Amino acid sequence: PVKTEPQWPKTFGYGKTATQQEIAKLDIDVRPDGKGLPAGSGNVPNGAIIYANKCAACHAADGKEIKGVKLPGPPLVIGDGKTKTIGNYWPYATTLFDYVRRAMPYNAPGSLTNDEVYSLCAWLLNQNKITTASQVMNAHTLPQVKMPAQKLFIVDNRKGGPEVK
Amino acid sequence: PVKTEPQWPKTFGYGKTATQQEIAKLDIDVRPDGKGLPAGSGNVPNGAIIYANKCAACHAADGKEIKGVKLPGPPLVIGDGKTKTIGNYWPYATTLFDYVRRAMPYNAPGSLTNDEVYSLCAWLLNQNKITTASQVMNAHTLPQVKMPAQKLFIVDNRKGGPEVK
Amino acid sequence: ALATAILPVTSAFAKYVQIGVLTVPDPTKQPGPLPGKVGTRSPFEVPVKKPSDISSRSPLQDLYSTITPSDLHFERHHAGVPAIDPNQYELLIHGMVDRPMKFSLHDLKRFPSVTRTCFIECAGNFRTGKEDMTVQEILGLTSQSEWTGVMLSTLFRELRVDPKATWFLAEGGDAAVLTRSIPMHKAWDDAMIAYAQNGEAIRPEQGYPARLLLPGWEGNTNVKWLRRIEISDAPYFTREETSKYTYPVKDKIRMFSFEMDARSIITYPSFPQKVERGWIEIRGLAWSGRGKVIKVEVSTDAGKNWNEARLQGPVLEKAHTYFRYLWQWNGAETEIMSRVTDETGYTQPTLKQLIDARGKDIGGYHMNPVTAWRVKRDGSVLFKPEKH
Amino acid sequence: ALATAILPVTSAFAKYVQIGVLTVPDPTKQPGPLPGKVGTRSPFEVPVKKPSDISSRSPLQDLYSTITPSDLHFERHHAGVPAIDPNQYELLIHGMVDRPMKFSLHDLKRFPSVTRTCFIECAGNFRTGKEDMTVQEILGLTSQSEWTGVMLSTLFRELRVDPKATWFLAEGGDAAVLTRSIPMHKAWDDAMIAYAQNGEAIRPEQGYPARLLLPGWEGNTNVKWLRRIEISDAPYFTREETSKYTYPVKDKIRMFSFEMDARSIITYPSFPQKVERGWIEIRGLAWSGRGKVIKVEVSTDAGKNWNEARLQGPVLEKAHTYFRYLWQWNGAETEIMSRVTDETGYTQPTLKQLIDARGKDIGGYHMNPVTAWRVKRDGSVLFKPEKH
Ligand code: HEC
Ligand code: HEC
Ligand SMILES: [Ca+2]
Ligand SMILES: [Ca+2]
Ligand SMILES: [Ca+2]
Ligand SMILES: [Ca+2]
Ligand SMILES: [Ca+2]
Ligand SMILES: [Ca+2]
Ligand SMILES: [Co+2]
Ligand SMILES: [Co+2]
Repeated sequence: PVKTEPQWPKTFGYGKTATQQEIAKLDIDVRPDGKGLPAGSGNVPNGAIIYANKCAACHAADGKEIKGVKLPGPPLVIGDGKTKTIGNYWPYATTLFDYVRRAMPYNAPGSLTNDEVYSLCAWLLNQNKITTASQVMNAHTLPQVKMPAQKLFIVDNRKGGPEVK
Repeated sequence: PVKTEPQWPKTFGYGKTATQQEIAKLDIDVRPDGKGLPAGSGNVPNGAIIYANKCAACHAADGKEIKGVKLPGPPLVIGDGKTKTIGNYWPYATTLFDYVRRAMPYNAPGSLTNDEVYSLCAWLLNQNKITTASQVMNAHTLPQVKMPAQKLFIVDNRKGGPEVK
Repeated sequence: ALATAILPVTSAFAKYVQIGVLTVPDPTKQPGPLPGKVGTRSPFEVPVKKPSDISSRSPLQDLYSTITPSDLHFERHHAGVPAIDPNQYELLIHGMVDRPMKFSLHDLKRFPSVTRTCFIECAGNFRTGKEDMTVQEILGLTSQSEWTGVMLSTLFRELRVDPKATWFLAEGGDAAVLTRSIPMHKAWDDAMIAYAQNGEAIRPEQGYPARLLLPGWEGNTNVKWLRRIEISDAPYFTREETSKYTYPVKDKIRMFSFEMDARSIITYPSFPQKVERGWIEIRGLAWSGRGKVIKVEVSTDAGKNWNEARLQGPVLEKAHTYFRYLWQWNGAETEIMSRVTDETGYTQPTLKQLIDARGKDIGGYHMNPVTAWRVKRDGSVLFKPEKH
Repeated sequence: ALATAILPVTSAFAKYVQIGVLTVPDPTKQPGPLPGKVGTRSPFEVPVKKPSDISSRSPLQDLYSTITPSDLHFERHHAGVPAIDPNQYELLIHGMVDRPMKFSLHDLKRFPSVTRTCFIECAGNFRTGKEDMTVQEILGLTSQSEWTGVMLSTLFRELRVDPKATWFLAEGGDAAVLTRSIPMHKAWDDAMIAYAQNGEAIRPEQGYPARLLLPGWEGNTNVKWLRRIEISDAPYFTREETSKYTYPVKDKIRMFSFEMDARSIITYPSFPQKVERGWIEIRGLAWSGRGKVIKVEVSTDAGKNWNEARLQGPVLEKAHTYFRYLWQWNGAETEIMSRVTDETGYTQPTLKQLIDARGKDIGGYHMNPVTAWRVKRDGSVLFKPEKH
C-alpha cells in the first residue's frame, strides 16, 4: 500500500531554548523609540576627544568632506556641499548609536563602551548643528533628537505592476 | 511593431571545408568489414618480438592472467579461468587493430607502425588459438578472422517501458 | 613564471605541465594526469571577479548560462569575510515569540529542506560613464545560484511567532554586524535560510555557514553570516536602510524599497568582444524580483523595432533567465539593446523614463535602465553610456 | 601544517588566517579579507572526489541538491586528462556528408546555443560488498551539470548529412583516442556538443574544450575532448562497445545498451552519517535516462510499506531529481530504501529482479538495483550489501 508523507508535527523539537542572558549578549540593536538603548551617558567634550583619537584618522578631524581627498571613511558632518551626512540625510539619531556601537571604529568594531558611544553621538550631532554643545546624550535624550532629514523619508511607494516609479 | 526571431538560414556559414588530407590525418578507425585498414602486413614471429619489447611489461610475458598478481594492464590471452580476453570475448578482430593502433602501448599511444600493429594482431590472435602461427595479417586477412565470441553478442533488446530486462 | 601565475596547479596536474608550457605537443600521444580529488580549470580559462575595496563583480560577459559558478558569485560586504567555525555557529531567534530559541547548523539542516534557484542583485548595481565598459563593470553585482536551506516560516512556526509581529530584524555575524529590518510577510512568503549553494556548503563570501535568502529583494537584505533574528512590531531604521539603500525620488527619499525591478542586458555581443558580419546569436540575461520573466525583446536598430527573443526554459520565478535572438548583421553601424517584461506587466524602462519618474537627482540605487551597445563597422562593440 | 594542508589559501585569505588557526576569536570584532577575484571554500568544508587509477567519484552524500559543483564532477577517463589548447582545437566532421567540415571552438560558439541540465552516469556505476560504504563508493560515478553548447543536429544540418546514414563515430582527442558508435537518431533527438558547464567553460576533466553530450545515455558515449565525428552506415564495434560496456544477459552478451535505466538512492541518512530518534527528513536522488522521474517511493520498514516522497521541482527530463520524505524514527532497528518510477512506467528493480531478468553472471554494467540502508539502534547507518 502506498502512503504519502505524514503531516508535519506541531514541533520538530530541534534547537534549544535561548536564555535571557544569551539573548542579552547579542541583542545590541536600538530602535527610534529608544528600545535597546543601554544605561550610561556621554557629552560633547568627551566625544571630541574620543573622536580625535579613534575616528578622525578615517573621517577627517572635523568629520567634513575634503575636496579632492579620498578618506578611508565617508564624511560624517554636514559641510558646504550636498554630500549626504548625518546632518542632512539621517532620519533618526538612534541609528547613530546603533551603528557606531556595532561597526565602528572600522578596524576595531565592538570595542567602544556605551559611554563612549553616547559621547560620540553627542559630538557628531552637535557638529552637525542638530544639538547644542551642552546637550548630554543618554537613553532618554537620544530618541528625542529631531533629525532634519526625517521629514524627507517615505516608505517605498512603488506598487508593482506596469508602472515605472 | 514586435517581430519574432527570423527563420534559420540554410547555412550559418561558420567553419571551413575539410580537405581529404586533413581527414586522412585523423581518420584512423577500422570497421569489421575492413574499412579503414591501412596497407602493410605483419606476422606472428615479429609480433612475438614487438610484444615482448613493448607490451609484456604490462600484460605479462604470455599475455595471460597471473593468479594473485595485479598487472598494470588487463590479460589479453585466454587462460584457464573465465577472465574475458580477446580469445573468448572479442567479437571482431578488426577492433584489435583499431584499438592497439590508437591507444597502445599505454605509455606511448600512437607510436606503432602499421606493420607493427599487424604483427601484434597476428601474435595475439595466434596466442588466443584463433589463428595459426603462419597466418599473416593484413587488410585482406584480418577482417576474415572469425572470432569465437561473435555469436554471443546481441544488440540491446531492452524496449523501454515497465519491463525489467 | 607565466605558468605559475595563471595555472591552477594541483599536485596531479603539476607532474605533467612543465613550467612555461600550457600544452603538450600532441595530447593523443601522451597520457594525461589521472583522476583527481578536486577538479581544475583549464589554464586557458581564467574567469575572475573584478574587485574593489567593497565589492567584486561577476564576469557575466564570460558566462554561458544562468548558474554563476560559486567562486565567481559577486561579493559585497561591509567589513570583509568573517572566518566562522560551523561548530560554534548558532542562530538566535527571539523577540515577539512564545519561545526564544537557538539553532546550531546541525539543527538547521535537520528541518525539512527546500532548494530554489534565484538571483541575488545588489540594489546599487549600476555603473556607467565610459564606452569601454564590460557587462561586469556595468552590472556585475548580480549572480545566480541553486540555494538549499530551510524556509524561514518553518523556523518561525517552531517558535510560535506572536501574530501581532510585523517586522523582523536580521543580523549578520561579520565585523559590520550588518542589520536590516524585513516585513514579516516575506517570512511567510518565500524567505529561506540557505546553508548550501550550487550543491555544496555555501561559500564564505556568500555567508557561510548560513545566510538569509529573500528571493527578488535587494541583495543587502539577504543578510549573510546570519547570527540573529529579532521579531518585532516596527522596523529598526538601521544604517543600511536609512543612510544607505535609500534614494531620492523627486523631493522625497524612498526607503524600504525591497523588490528589484525587472532588468535585462545583452552579454553577447558586448565590449570587449568582436563580431563578424553575418548571423549572430545575440545572448543575454533577464530577471525580475517580482516573479517570472515573460518576454524579452531585442532591438538591433537602436530601438526602432523590437523583436521577441527565445527564453531558455525552465523559466523560474525571480531568476536569471537566459535569452537568445538570431540576427543577421549586414556590417553597418548600429545599436543593439534588450528590454524585459515580467509577469506583473512591468517593462524595463529607459533611463529617461526613470528620470521622469524619479527626478534628475536619481542616485545609484534601483537603477535598471535599458542599456545599449554600439556595434561598430569593424565589428567592435562599445557600451553606450547615457547621461543622467 | 594543518592549515597549509587543508586551507584553500588565496593571497587575500592568507593575510588573515594564521598558520594553524582556522578562525578568529570573534569575527564580529575583526574585519575579514576584502572582496576577491575568485571565491574560496570554507576551510571547514573539504568535499573531495574519491579517486582510483581510472575514475574518481562524486561525494553525493555531502551534496545538497542536484547541481554537482564542477570540481566535484565524477571523472572516468582511459588515459588521463589531455591538456588541450583551445586555440588549436578543431572538430572534424566527415563521412557520409555533402561537405566535410572542421569547426574551431569559436565556430562552435557562434551557432545557436542551448542550455540543458542533465545527469551523466558511468554505465559501470555500482559497487557493493561491504557495510561501511558511502553513497560515493556505491554509485559516485554520476553527477549533474547545467550544460551549454550547440545541438549536434545544428551542425549536421550545416554539412548536409546523407539521409542513408544510420550511425556516427565520435572520437576523443585524449591519449586513448576513445571512440564510440552512436545511432543517428540520437543526433536528431537531443545530442549536443557542450562547451560550457555550470555557467563557465567546461572543465578539463569533463572534456575541455568540447564534449559530446548524449542526455540519459551511458557516460562513456558522451565522448570528451571530442575531436572527430565520422558519419557512417554501420557501427564500428570499437573496443569500448565490445570488450567493455557489454554485459552477459543469460547466455548472450548485450551491447549498444545506451539508455541508463531509472535509479534512486537515499543520500541522507547514509553511511557514515548518524541520526537521532525523532523526525528525520530522508533525502536522496532519483533519475532516469529515459525521461522524467514521476514518482519516488520510500520504505522505512525494509520494503513492507512504501510511501510517496516529495519531488523537488522543476523536475527535468533525464536529470537528477531530489526527493524528500519526512519520517518519524522510533529508535528501533530498521531498513530504509527508495525506488523510482519514470515516465515510461519503469520502476527501479530489486537485485533479485535484475538477476531473474539477466541471469546470475550479471556483470557490473547497467546495475541499478534498489539499495537499502540499515539504521541501527544507536543511530548509525550501514549499507546493506546484497549478494549477486
Ligand atoms: C579605519 C577607518 C575608520 C575608522 C578608524 C573609523 N571609521 Fe567610521 N567608517 C569607515 C568606513 C570605511 C565606513 C563605511 C562603511 C560601510 O559603508 O560599510 C565608515 C562609516 C561610518 C559611519 C556611517 C556613515 C554613513 O554616512 O553611513 C559612521 C557614522 C562612522 N563611520 C562613525 C565612526 C566613528 C564614530 C568612529 C570612531 C569611533 C569611526 N567611524 C572610525 C572607516 C572608519
Ligand atoms: C604501461 C602499461 C601498458 C603497456 C606497455 C601496454 N598496455 Fe595495453 N593496456 C594497458 C592498460 C592500463 C589497459 C586498459 C586501458 C583501459 O581500460 O582503458 C590496456 C588495454 C589493452 C588492451 C585492451 C584489453 C581489453 O580487454 O579491453 C589491449 C588489446 C592492449 N592493451 C594491448 C597492448 C599491446 C599490444 C601493447 C604493446 C604494443 C600494450 N597493450 C602495451 C596498459 C599497457
Ligand atoms: Ca533588540
Ligand atoms: Ca560606501
Ligand atoms: Ca573512418
Ligand atoms: Ca578496466
Ligand atoms: Ca509569485
Ligand atoms: Ca522525451
Ligand atoms: Co548591495
Ligand atoms: Co563509464
